Amino acid sequence: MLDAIQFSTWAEFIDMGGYGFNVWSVYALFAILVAVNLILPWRKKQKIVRQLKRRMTLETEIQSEDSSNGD
Amino acid sequence: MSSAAPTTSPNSDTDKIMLAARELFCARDERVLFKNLNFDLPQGQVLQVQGSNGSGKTTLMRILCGLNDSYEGSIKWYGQEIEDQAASFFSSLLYIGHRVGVSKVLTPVENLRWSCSLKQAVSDEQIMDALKEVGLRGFEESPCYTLSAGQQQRVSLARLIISPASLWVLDEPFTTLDTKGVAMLEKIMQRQAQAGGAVMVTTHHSLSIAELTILSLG
Amino acid sequence: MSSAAPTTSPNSDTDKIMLAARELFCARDERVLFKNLNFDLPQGQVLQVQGSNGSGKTTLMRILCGLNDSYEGSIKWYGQEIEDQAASFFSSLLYIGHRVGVSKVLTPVENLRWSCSLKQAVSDEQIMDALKEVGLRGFEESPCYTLSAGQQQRVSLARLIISPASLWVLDEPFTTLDTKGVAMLEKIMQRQAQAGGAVMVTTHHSLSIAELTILSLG
Amino acid sequence: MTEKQTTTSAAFFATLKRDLLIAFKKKNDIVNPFMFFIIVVSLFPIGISPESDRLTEIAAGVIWISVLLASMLSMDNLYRSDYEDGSLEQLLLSPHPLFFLVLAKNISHWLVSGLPVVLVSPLLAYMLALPSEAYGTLVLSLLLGTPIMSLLGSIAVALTVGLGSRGLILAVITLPMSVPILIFGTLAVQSTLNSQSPIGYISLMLVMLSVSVSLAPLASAAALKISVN
Amino acid sequence: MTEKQTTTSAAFFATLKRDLLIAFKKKNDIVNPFMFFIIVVSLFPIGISPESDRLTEIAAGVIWISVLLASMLSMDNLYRSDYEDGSLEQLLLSPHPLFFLVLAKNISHWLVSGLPVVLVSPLLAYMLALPSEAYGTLVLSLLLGTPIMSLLGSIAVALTVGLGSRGLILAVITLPMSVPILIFGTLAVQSTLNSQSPIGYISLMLVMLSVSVSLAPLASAAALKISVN
Amino acid sequence: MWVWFSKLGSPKWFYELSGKWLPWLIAAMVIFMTIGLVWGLVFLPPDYQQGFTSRILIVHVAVAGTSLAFFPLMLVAGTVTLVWRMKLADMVAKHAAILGAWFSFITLATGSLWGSVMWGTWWEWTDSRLVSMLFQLFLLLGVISLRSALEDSETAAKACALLSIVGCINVVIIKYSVEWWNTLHQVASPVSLDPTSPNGPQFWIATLIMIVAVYLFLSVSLILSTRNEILERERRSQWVQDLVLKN
Ligand code: HEM
Ligand SMILES: Nc1ncnc2c1ncn2[C@@H]1O[C@H](COP(=O)(O)OP(=O)(O)OP(=O)(O)O)[C@@H](O)[C@H]1O
Ligand SMILES: Nc1ncnc2c1ncn2[C@@H]1O[C@H](COP(=O)(O)OP(=O)(O)OP(=O)(O)O)[C@@H](O)[C@H]1O
Ligand SMILES: [Mg+2]
Ligand SMILES: [Mg+2]
Repeated sequence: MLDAIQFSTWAEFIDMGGYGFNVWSVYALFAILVAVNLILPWRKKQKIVRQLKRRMTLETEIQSEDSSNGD
Repeated sequence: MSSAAPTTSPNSDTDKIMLAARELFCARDERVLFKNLNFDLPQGQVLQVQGSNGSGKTTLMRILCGLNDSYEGSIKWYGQEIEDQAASFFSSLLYIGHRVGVSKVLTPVENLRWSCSLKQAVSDEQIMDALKEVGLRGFEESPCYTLSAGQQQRVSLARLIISPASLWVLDEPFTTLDTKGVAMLEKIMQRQAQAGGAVMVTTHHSLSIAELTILSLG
Repeated sequence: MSSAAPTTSPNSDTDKIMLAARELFCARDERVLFKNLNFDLPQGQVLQVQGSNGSGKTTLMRILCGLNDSYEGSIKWYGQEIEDQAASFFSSLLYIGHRVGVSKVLTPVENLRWSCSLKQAVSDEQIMDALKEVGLRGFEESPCYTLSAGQQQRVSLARLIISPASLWVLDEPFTTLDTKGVAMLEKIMQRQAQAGGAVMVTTHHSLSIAELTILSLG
Repeated sequence: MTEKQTTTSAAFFATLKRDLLIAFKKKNDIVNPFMFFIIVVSLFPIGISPESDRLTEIAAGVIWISVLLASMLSMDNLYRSDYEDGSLEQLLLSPHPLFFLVLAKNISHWLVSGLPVVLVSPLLAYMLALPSEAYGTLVLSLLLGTPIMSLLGSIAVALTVGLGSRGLILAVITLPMSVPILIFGTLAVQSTLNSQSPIGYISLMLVMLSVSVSLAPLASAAALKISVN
Repeated sequence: MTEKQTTTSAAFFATLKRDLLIAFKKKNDIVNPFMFFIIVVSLFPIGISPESDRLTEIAAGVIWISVLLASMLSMDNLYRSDYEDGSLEQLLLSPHPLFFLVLAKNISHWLVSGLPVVLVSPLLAYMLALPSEAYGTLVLSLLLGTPIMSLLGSIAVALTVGLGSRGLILAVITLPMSVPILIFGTLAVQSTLNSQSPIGYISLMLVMLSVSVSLAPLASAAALKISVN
Repeated sequence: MWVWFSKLGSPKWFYELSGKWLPWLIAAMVIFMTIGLVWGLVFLPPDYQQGFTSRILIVHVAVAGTSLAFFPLMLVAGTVTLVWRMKLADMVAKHAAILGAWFSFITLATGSLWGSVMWGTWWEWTDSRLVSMLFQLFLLLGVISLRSALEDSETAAKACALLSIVGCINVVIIKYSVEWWNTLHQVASPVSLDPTSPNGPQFWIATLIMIVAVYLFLSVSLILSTRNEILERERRSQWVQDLVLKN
């Protein structure tokens, strides 16, 4: 297994046979693709839940006010 | 052709006469809309402009606000030409026309924040209170395209409540209002007249306001 | 209608009910506008839809005309689904909405010539007569952008006079009309009802028509 | 009640006539696409190079792209004013099949804004030093390509008719779709220049045209119903 | 009554903020000019030639012309919706000098539709194989040219704001006026490519920009008053 | 309509079902992606010809292949929206467009990075795959901008559905016409995009694993976004309010 590793030093690993920039950029882009499209929906969900909670409390407030106004 | 506000006491209290029109003449496409039109608008009065469709009500209102300059005759603001005191005139004027000046993408609050701040500094509480008063509680943050015709009209009417302007010029503000809305607007107009302001309004309704005078355009 | 002797079948007067709505439900942006709405519109009746601003009058009218399909429930035309007899329904329907369907560049005559010919063949005399009846004598050949708001409304109302449609759906047709115009339109609506047609109309006015029924939306 | 009802063909011609009438009254609808086309084309000698050798190389492409832009930007008028003044609702409530009414509007629009542009193109081809043997192919390919553009564009306009600012979104939607037309149109002209027969490309465009005439109005009609909702 | 009156600068910033807010709400106002620019530019390799030698020759001209088209077509939004919903009348009835309010609207419009286009231009320059030493001049010249376009275009939009179909008439009015900008802009890039200094052209554009900033809003304000009449 | 179908249309049903599936999908995605990435970065031997840049390929090919799936997906969703008026289909379509634009963009970017090695240029108009991918991106952005421009969500749903259907047909036409156009131009392509170039089987297995990983990622992301959309659009319904209160 270990002898299948194509690198002996970290520097070699970073360098990728001279194409370090290209290879790592591709993997970085891929990481961005994955991260953004998982993290954004996840964050969005928290935001939605928070907003919904706020709205629900606000609405009960308005309702109680309206009924007290007798409007 | 033109019956005007009673001018029995000639110029006895000119300083209380806000707006005075003399010998107004306007023709569009060679059709004479009005000529020799005279009227005074003193403080504390609501002047209703009446007339059949196409008689020139909208044209008259726009002329008074300076949005239309195809007329002859003189219009005075507290006895002076308007051009000589444009800043004072425009900061005392509030006009709401057929198109109400409410941007559809913005929310009522955002709309009012801008349109009021063209004239005076305004706080968000004032805006919220005004919106509540015109019956838009709960719609403060909905974009205006989701509001019905009458609700959009109400957004623009909220400006009347916020504004300290002394002269209101309203072109058919009642069109899409329901009966509650009509009563509300009448009350607001009356309040303005009692506070020493003046209102000029066109409508085909008959208004129940004490301070009312009527100007008929054919 | 056939002139045959009255049938004794239980359907005897279902065929006189033009439009029947059952269990209509509509929500916009999750705000419920109406639910469990039921009404019948028989021949010879004027149905006024009332409700405060934003109660869903416009939405209801558009749903009935098939311009809006975000509803649940059933709407029947002479007892049958509308989809099954679209051609008959649409040739008997005349709708005038908030936007009146008058092109500003064309003259009243040209406007009517097109909008009427979408439904039936129409002669120029008919158009001229109708324009005269709605008080646009002398404006027949002026492009509509030179007409006032109320005059444009009148152009669209002229279609009511020309059209043989049996069902009129009118959304706030009174808004910009003067008192004379209101009386005229009331007369036209009454005539339609008496001739066995039906009218559905939204307005905040109180109408003086004998055949009136009122439908209230919150 | 239905005895006096119009036939579909009467409604078709009434609509065609009305749209042409409006265009002739407004005049701008006819003159502007035409002017726009000429102006845009004449920007290229200024922006790129006034030498005729260079111009010859770019002529076909520049003319085609300018035609695409002109015909696409002129689409905006197609349903907009009708939507705003409510005439569109009347159209939708007609008892006749919407297909034909929409087709009538499309044809009138093309006659008014597409055809003049096609007719003036040889003049601009001359100004851009396109060899004269290609004029015929150019005009023919434009004659087939512009109606396809109109029909495709009509769908996009119908979808965006309710929007405030349409000019650009229309372009953003339609231009990518017009790539095949651009390719075949310019290839046809190129092959004439290389003394080959453009007949293959022309017949391909003919196929595309007939497919769009029969399908696009359906899509436009559906789109209009969606927008007016 | 007048004690609470706003200063002109407050009104200026309120207007700027409002317009930016609307743009950010609609998003399309920001994205579309940008997209349009990219799409139009990418039609040229297809319509003319995909070979990079040929592209190099036309790159500067194509980019400049596409920028002109994009910035001009995006102008349409500037006063239109305000006119239609009546906000424009409110603006005209403000007690503050119209010059500043109009300037605020112009600035916001340029920030939203001009700047993004300028920023993306190097990418397209690369795709059109423009030699990299010219990027700087290209961006600089666009940075000066697009605001001039916006300011000039604003006059034309103000004049045509009441019309039904504006897209094209606007182009027909503005494009001829923008020829000088196109000439100086492309000359600046060309001279960099020929290893000459573009400073002369750039400073000429700078002069044009300062003249238009100080005069164009006046003309726009006058034009608005005429249109609303 | 069939029962399962109307049930499928119910956002509530989807929300609950997807809630059950999500953990498994995420786990599978993590496993496949880890294997793929580690294999690609660490174990994949250099290509005899292209050096370590073949490591770019496994990502590029996986993303590129997946990005071709979006228009068909939107075609199906659009048809369902228009014909059966199923709200769920539109929620999926909305995020499919956005995710598809992301994928197309990443395809273009990774392709360019590869091209800068193989061809010495980041962009080449003479290659049909590049050009048609570029226009696919434009079409997707068109759909997105149409949706963001339309205010009413129901109108937007139907309008985008129609545009996706028209767009899908167009993607195909564009792809073929661009390909044809390019072969006609006969510009000597520096290196061909021939997928049968002699790479070891190892390369293809790694690519396959990456493709599976990317499809899993696609479904996870789409499900997450759709669930958000459900919460937002159904925010007035009782079950969402209960759910929120529980959270
Ligand atoms: C339709 C979308 C695409 C698909 C399905 C796709 C697929 C592939 C495949 C399967 C390979 C491997 C070829 C091999 O084994 O040698 C490849 C290579 C490559 N791709 Fe893509 N690709 C697409 C789009 C793009 C784009 C948009 C670019 C550039 C911006 C690009 C640039 C490249 C390059 C430079 C190579 C290597 C060329 C070579 O090996 O000869 N590809 N692509
Ligand atoms: N496009 C829309 N999106 C979301 N909600 C809308 C939309 N259009 C209207 N509404 C909502 O639907 C409700 C009813 O609107 P509608 O126009 O039918 O009212 P209306 O009864 O005609 O009122 P008015 O008397 O003011 O004309 C309003 O509360 C409005 O907020
Ligand atoms: N742009 C124009 N060009 C020429 N004539 C015009 C123009 N606008 C209005 N008119 C004419 O001016 C007259 C008055 O129009 P105006 O809009 O002032 O009427 P109005 O009294 O407000 O009517 P309404 O009650 O219908 O609102 C009309 O007869 C109309 O024909
Ligand atoms: Mg009026
Ligand atoms: Mg209404």
